Amino acid sequence: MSSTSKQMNEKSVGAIIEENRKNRGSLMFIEKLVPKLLLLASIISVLVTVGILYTLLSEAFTFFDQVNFFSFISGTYWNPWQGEFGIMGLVSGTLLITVIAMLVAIPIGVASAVFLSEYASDKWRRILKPLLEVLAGVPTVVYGFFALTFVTPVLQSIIPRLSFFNALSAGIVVGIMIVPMIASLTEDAMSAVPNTMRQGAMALGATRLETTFKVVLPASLSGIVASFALGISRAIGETMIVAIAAGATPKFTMDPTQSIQTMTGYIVQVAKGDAGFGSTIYYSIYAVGATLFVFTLVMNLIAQYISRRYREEY
Amino acid sequence: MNYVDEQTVKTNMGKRIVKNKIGRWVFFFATLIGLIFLGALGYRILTQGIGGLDWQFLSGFTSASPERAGIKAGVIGSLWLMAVTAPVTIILGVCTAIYLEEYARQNKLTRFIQLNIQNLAGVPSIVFGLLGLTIFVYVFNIGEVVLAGGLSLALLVLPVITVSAQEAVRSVPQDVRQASYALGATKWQTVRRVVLPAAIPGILTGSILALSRAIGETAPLLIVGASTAIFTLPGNIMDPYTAMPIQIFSWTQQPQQAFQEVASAGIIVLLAILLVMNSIAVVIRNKFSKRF
Amino acid sequence: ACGSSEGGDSESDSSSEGENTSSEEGSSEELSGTVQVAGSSTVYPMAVYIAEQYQKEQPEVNVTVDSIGSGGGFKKSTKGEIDLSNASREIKEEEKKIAEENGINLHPLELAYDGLTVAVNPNADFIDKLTVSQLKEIFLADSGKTKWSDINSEWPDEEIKIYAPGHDSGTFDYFNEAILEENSMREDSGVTLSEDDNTLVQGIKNDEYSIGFFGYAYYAENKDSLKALGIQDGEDAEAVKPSPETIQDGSYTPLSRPLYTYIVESALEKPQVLDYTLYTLNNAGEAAQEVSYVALPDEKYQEQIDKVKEMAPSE
Amino acid sequence: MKNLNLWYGESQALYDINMDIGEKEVTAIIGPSGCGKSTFIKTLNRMVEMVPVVRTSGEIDYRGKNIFDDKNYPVEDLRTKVGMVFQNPNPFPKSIYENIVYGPRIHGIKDKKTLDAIVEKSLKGAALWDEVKDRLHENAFGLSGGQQQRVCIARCLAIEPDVILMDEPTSALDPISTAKVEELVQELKENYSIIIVTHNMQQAARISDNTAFFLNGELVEFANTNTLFSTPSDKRTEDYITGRFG
Amino acid sequence: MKNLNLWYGESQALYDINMDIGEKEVTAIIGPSGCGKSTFIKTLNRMVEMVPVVRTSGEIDYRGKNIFDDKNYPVEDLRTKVGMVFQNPNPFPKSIYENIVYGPRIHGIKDKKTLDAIVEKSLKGAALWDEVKDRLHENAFGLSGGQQQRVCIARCLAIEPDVILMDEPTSALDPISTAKVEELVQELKENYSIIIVTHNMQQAARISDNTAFFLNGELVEFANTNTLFSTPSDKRTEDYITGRFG
Ligand SMILES: Nc1ncnc2c1ncn2[C@@H]1O[C@H](COP(=O)(O)OP(=O)(O)OP(=O)(O)O)[C@@H](O)[C@H]1O
Ligand SMILES: Nc1ncnc2c1ncn2[C@@H]1O[C@H](COP(=O)(O)OP(=O)(O)OP(=O)(O)O)[C@@H](O)[C@H]1O
Ligand SMILES: [Mg+2]
Ligand SMILES: [Mg+2]
Ligand SMILES: O=P([O-])([O-])[O-]
Repeated sequence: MSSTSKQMNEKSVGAIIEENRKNRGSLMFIEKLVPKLLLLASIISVLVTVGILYTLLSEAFTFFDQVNFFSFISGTYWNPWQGEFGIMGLVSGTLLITVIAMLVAIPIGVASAVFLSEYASDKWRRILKPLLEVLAGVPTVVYGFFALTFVTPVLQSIIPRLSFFNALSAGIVVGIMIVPMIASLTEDAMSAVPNTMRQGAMALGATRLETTFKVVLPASLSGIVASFALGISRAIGETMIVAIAAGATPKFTMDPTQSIQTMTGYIVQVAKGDAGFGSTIYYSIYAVGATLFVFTLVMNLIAQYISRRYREEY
Repeated sequence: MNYVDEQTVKTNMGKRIVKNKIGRWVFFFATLIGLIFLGALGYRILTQGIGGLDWQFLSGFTSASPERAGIKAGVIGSLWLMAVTAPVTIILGVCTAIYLEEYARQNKLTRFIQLNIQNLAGVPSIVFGLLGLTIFVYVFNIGEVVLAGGLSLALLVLPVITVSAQEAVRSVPQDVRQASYALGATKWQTVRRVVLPAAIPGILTGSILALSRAIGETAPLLIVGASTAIFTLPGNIMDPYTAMPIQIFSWTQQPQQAFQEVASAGIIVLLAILLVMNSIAVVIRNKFSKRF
Repeated sequence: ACGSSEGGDSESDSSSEGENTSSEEGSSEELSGTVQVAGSSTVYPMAVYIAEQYQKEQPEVNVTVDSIGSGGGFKKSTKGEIDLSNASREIKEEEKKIAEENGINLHPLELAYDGLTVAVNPNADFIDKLTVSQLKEIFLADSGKTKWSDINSEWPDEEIKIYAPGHDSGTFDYFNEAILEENSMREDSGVTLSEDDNTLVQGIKNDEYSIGFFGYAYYAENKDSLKALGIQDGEDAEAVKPSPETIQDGSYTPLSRPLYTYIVESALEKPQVLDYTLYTLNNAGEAAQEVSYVALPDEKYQEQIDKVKEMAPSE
Repeated sequence: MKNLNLWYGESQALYDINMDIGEKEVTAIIGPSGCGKSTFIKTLNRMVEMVPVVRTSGEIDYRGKNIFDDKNYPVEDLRTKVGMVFQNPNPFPKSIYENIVYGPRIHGIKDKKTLDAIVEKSLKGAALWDEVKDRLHENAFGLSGGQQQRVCIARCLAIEPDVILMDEPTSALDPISTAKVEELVQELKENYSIIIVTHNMQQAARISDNTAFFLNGELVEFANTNTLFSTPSDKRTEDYITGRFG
Repeated sequence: MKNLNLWYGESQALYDINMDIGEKEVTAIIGPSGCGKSTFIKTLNRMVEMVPVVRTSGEIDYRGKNIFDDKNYPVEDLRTKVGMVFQNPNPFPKSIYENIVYGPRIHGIKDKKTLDAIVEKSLKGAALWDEVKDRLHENAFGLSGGQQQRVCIARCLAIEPDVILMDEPTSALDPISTAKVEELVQELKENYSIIIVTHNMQQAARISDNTAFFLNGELVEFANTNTLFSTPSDKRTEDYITGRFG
């Protein structure tokens, strides 16, 4: 039995293959079908964007039937329950958070990147880098809780007039959350600078510091700036930290000790469970969402433009 | 004739060297700030939450009283969400990655899809919440159930998974593709039997990291209507649900001081789960990194 | 059957009878399905307590409770999106109209009494009580008084920081009606509005010159870190602090109020909703005490139980 | 094959190649680096078309069919008949067994017995059976370079092609593995036509029946190996084999 | 320099080098690839220490000071005195002007007039002034390879070092640029001591006064260039310069 089967094989593998080839129609059909299915899957990500635009715009248009567009974009007083929809009242809160966050994230992020890429030995790098990455993986609700129950009390002991909900604490924590992102993108940009460039400077008697500031950083500037743009976009879109720790008082102010409200904070406040269809306030979260989307989109596009346009060529 | 004055150079030298030393320490401490922060966060949450972390907490539902409150509904709810999110997003992400890396020609459409994915990655998560609320909860009328939450999270992490799957597929050497073609394999056979299996560790690693992001997301779930107090576990994807971060968030909103400790205990559980997920990802990455 | 026996039993004999009958009806058939409860944050602690207890009776019924403010609850119940809508005020005319348009009938059930509590930072030694008119001055939008010294010249020359419930909140509406007589409240940068009562509690606790108000339960949970003010209803009246006694005997005015849950009548067709509603009424007294509200007289619960049974479609 | 021309984008890599390759013989292709050897051999199973900018003209007839004629001769069919072994061993990241049965499987053979038989036969054919028969289910990456290369050869044998193309199959191997593979080539020519690219003239002389010398994309000379090495008819061939350039 | 030894981690790259290098002379370093030429020359300004695993022993005295003595002789100081030009031109991605003034600036020269003067002088010194004087503020990356290399030389001259180290400065350049740089070296030796690594023995013969021959990390022979090339005293040197190996 086995010998016959073996014999069969010996004369047949080629023949079987020949045989099978005849009914290959289905195989060829799959071959044609698969790319179309895959294309379909990729189109879905485009559809997501379309969905976002559709959602935000259609509801926002309804909103603008009820609220004047220009008073929306230019108004500084946001009090939806009194029919006051001046988005600048929220935008200022968002910007305040973003500014504070970037004041924290840029120096710490860049300094960490400089240390890791220019000063740290391999050993230190291997320890510090994953630790910094852990910082990026902490859920924002945890950061928010920490901001409110730890950072704010600490800050209050330094600045007594700090109100309990304030932009400062939330902004700082948002900044810390962004540090790993800026650090790793900046480090990528810096390590793309060829070593010969560093050697050129060091051979002239430059110290590490001078080499870093006068040669490496300028040469990797576009990558670094792109990372700032992405960081800003993250700060603008950050939600839980500000919803928990920054308060819920829309306010056109740049005073970080005050309670404020950001665009994201407002959306959460309104949408939390009771975003019933219908009212002007319900539609307003989409108008705010659209504004938020535009802000972050612009920052993302700037980041992409910079890193494409000024991709370093050595 | 000499423009470079020996003496100034000499005097400057000392200052410059000191500056360099200072710089070194400044950068070092700046790096530490992030870590100190991390340490404070860890310490704070551990000391505040460890006391509340017992079996009762792990196996109980939330409650009006902090002593009885537990995170079971959150953990199981999060798992249910992942049961929706993971297959949807991994299938879509991997298909997109294969299309872009293996099939797509360099044309306008491809570039557009690629650009689109990059931009989606930067859209704030709360906007995905609005998307989910409108499309899933209202337009498709699914309601505030696991399916709606899971799909919203799936769309949220889709760009992340797509990009990492693209990298994984790209890192499969051309060599083995050629070997397959040389045996008379068709393109799809090659992709399915050679490229995909070889890319799977990379895809898995990326997916786990993306899912661990999804599992910590709060804002979109708040918007698509996860419940805060729920006393049964979802039995299918059309049931109402809660999730770990939502549960934690709702505890932080309770006025009793003791609930802050409950929230901390919840955070410990969440972080522990994230840690496990990340470790799995790292193990997979290390185990398979030396393959080619 | 009844889990914690300390509070409820003695003073709710008749209701525990009622409970027995109803739970017999209920548990004879293992119920399943969902019951969605949402609305007032004031009622929330009670509602969670009830849901939590109920789960022991009917583990297969999926009860969710969300704290989204009375207004938030009505937004959903008037569209039939939920089954029970907790409220710390009565339904408004506009809301009724929406419900009618949607063919929804909402029926109020009283659950307990609450004394809306006005609280300040415990370190605010200068203040112990306020008259209703002072309260009005503090909270009124166009009173022009934003400092403590504007109210009473002996008080500190500091900005008043206000922490008040948000617009979806019944507490906000009730305060507006009872104190401000429907004039609008201050909403400038000194005011934090939030649906989350913890935000208010934490705010007042940490800001020395702050004032705010919320349901009594939230004060009761934080007696150490808040100071409740006595309210003087009229120039010559006695200042009364909120407490279960003063709320019950009606001396804490004008801020005592009933707490409700509004049942969507059509939802009673679902056996689990009916069962849950009856269970709620049977246990509201116990739940109220558990979270420091004041229970209604037992007859009142029984009346409502009968009413609900009447409304329920005959089986 | 007739008037084969091939371009990478604008630059032509093969010029008017005409040659006839015999069955069951070993044909060696030699020539300096960049002369088009790899390009040529990859044209024979149309692997060269994986570079998107490639254009070809001319004809290659295999058993009476033009291999460029997509309609009548699907490229997958061609590649089933014309196997290939690459410069660097490129086993799949799977077990040895899975490596070998990959080809038969994609061609629709599912029967476990048949597959087992194929594995044994192919590995024996590649002179590897004795070394690996006890570890068929270990990952092929665990083998030495020479063993990996023989797995690749076995993988190629498993679908029983008529022709085997080899592009510098030993250049990544140590001398002992090289000797083994050379020996194998000698055995294989009993059943297969083999075309082998090599940098190593000694190797070409040792194992091939005919040799083709390429230079700058042209076929300079194609003759019996002995003839070509002893009495090259072209000056350039002579220069090359005496080490004057390359 | 005395008993210079150098290790990369475990493997020793330089063995017991002893030599004296004269002032205002051109010293060429020749030797086969991998013999340690680059390592040696980089040791002279301690650039070799940028590789973290490097260890050195022995002494290099420069004008009476041991350059390894960090306390008394900061490495930045050393590098100010001992300039270096690399194999591949590595201008900074800045304007030509900025490239040249980089060195003076870090050494604290801020006066615009002085800087202008330095730029002119250095570029003249690097025989580049005429070619670029009208485009000083253009990016140095826009220059040809040879021009870039001369910018690097000018950059090095700007801080007026005593010694200039050059590691195969012409190997990346075309013949014309190479000739220019060689010419320049001849001029520079009027004012500077130059140590130049080269693969090209003709170049060493053409431009250097003394030549050192390295082999496997050892200094085999160090002598007057003419002597070394005409009558090498070591067999290995002879083998090397007659092309017997390497
Ligand atoms: N993918 C490609 N795109 C463009 N040109 C290519 C490509 N591959 C090869 N070439 C060019 O085609 C010519 C022939 O290359 P080929 O690889 O066939 O040479 P070879 O003889 O195999 O060299 P070697 O001995 O180094 O393998 C070379 O000039 C090469 O630059
Ligand atoms: N960074 C390094 N780490 C470890 N070993 C190194 C390193 N750089 C060089 N080596 C080793 O040191 C030895 C000398 O290298 P070096 O670069 O000095 O040679 P070279 O004479 O300059 O060669 P070439 O002419 O190719 O430039 C070599 O064996 C090399 O492998
Ligand atoms: Mg080749
Ligand atoms: Mg070298
Ligand atoms: O949350 P409320 O009870 O104030 O509606």
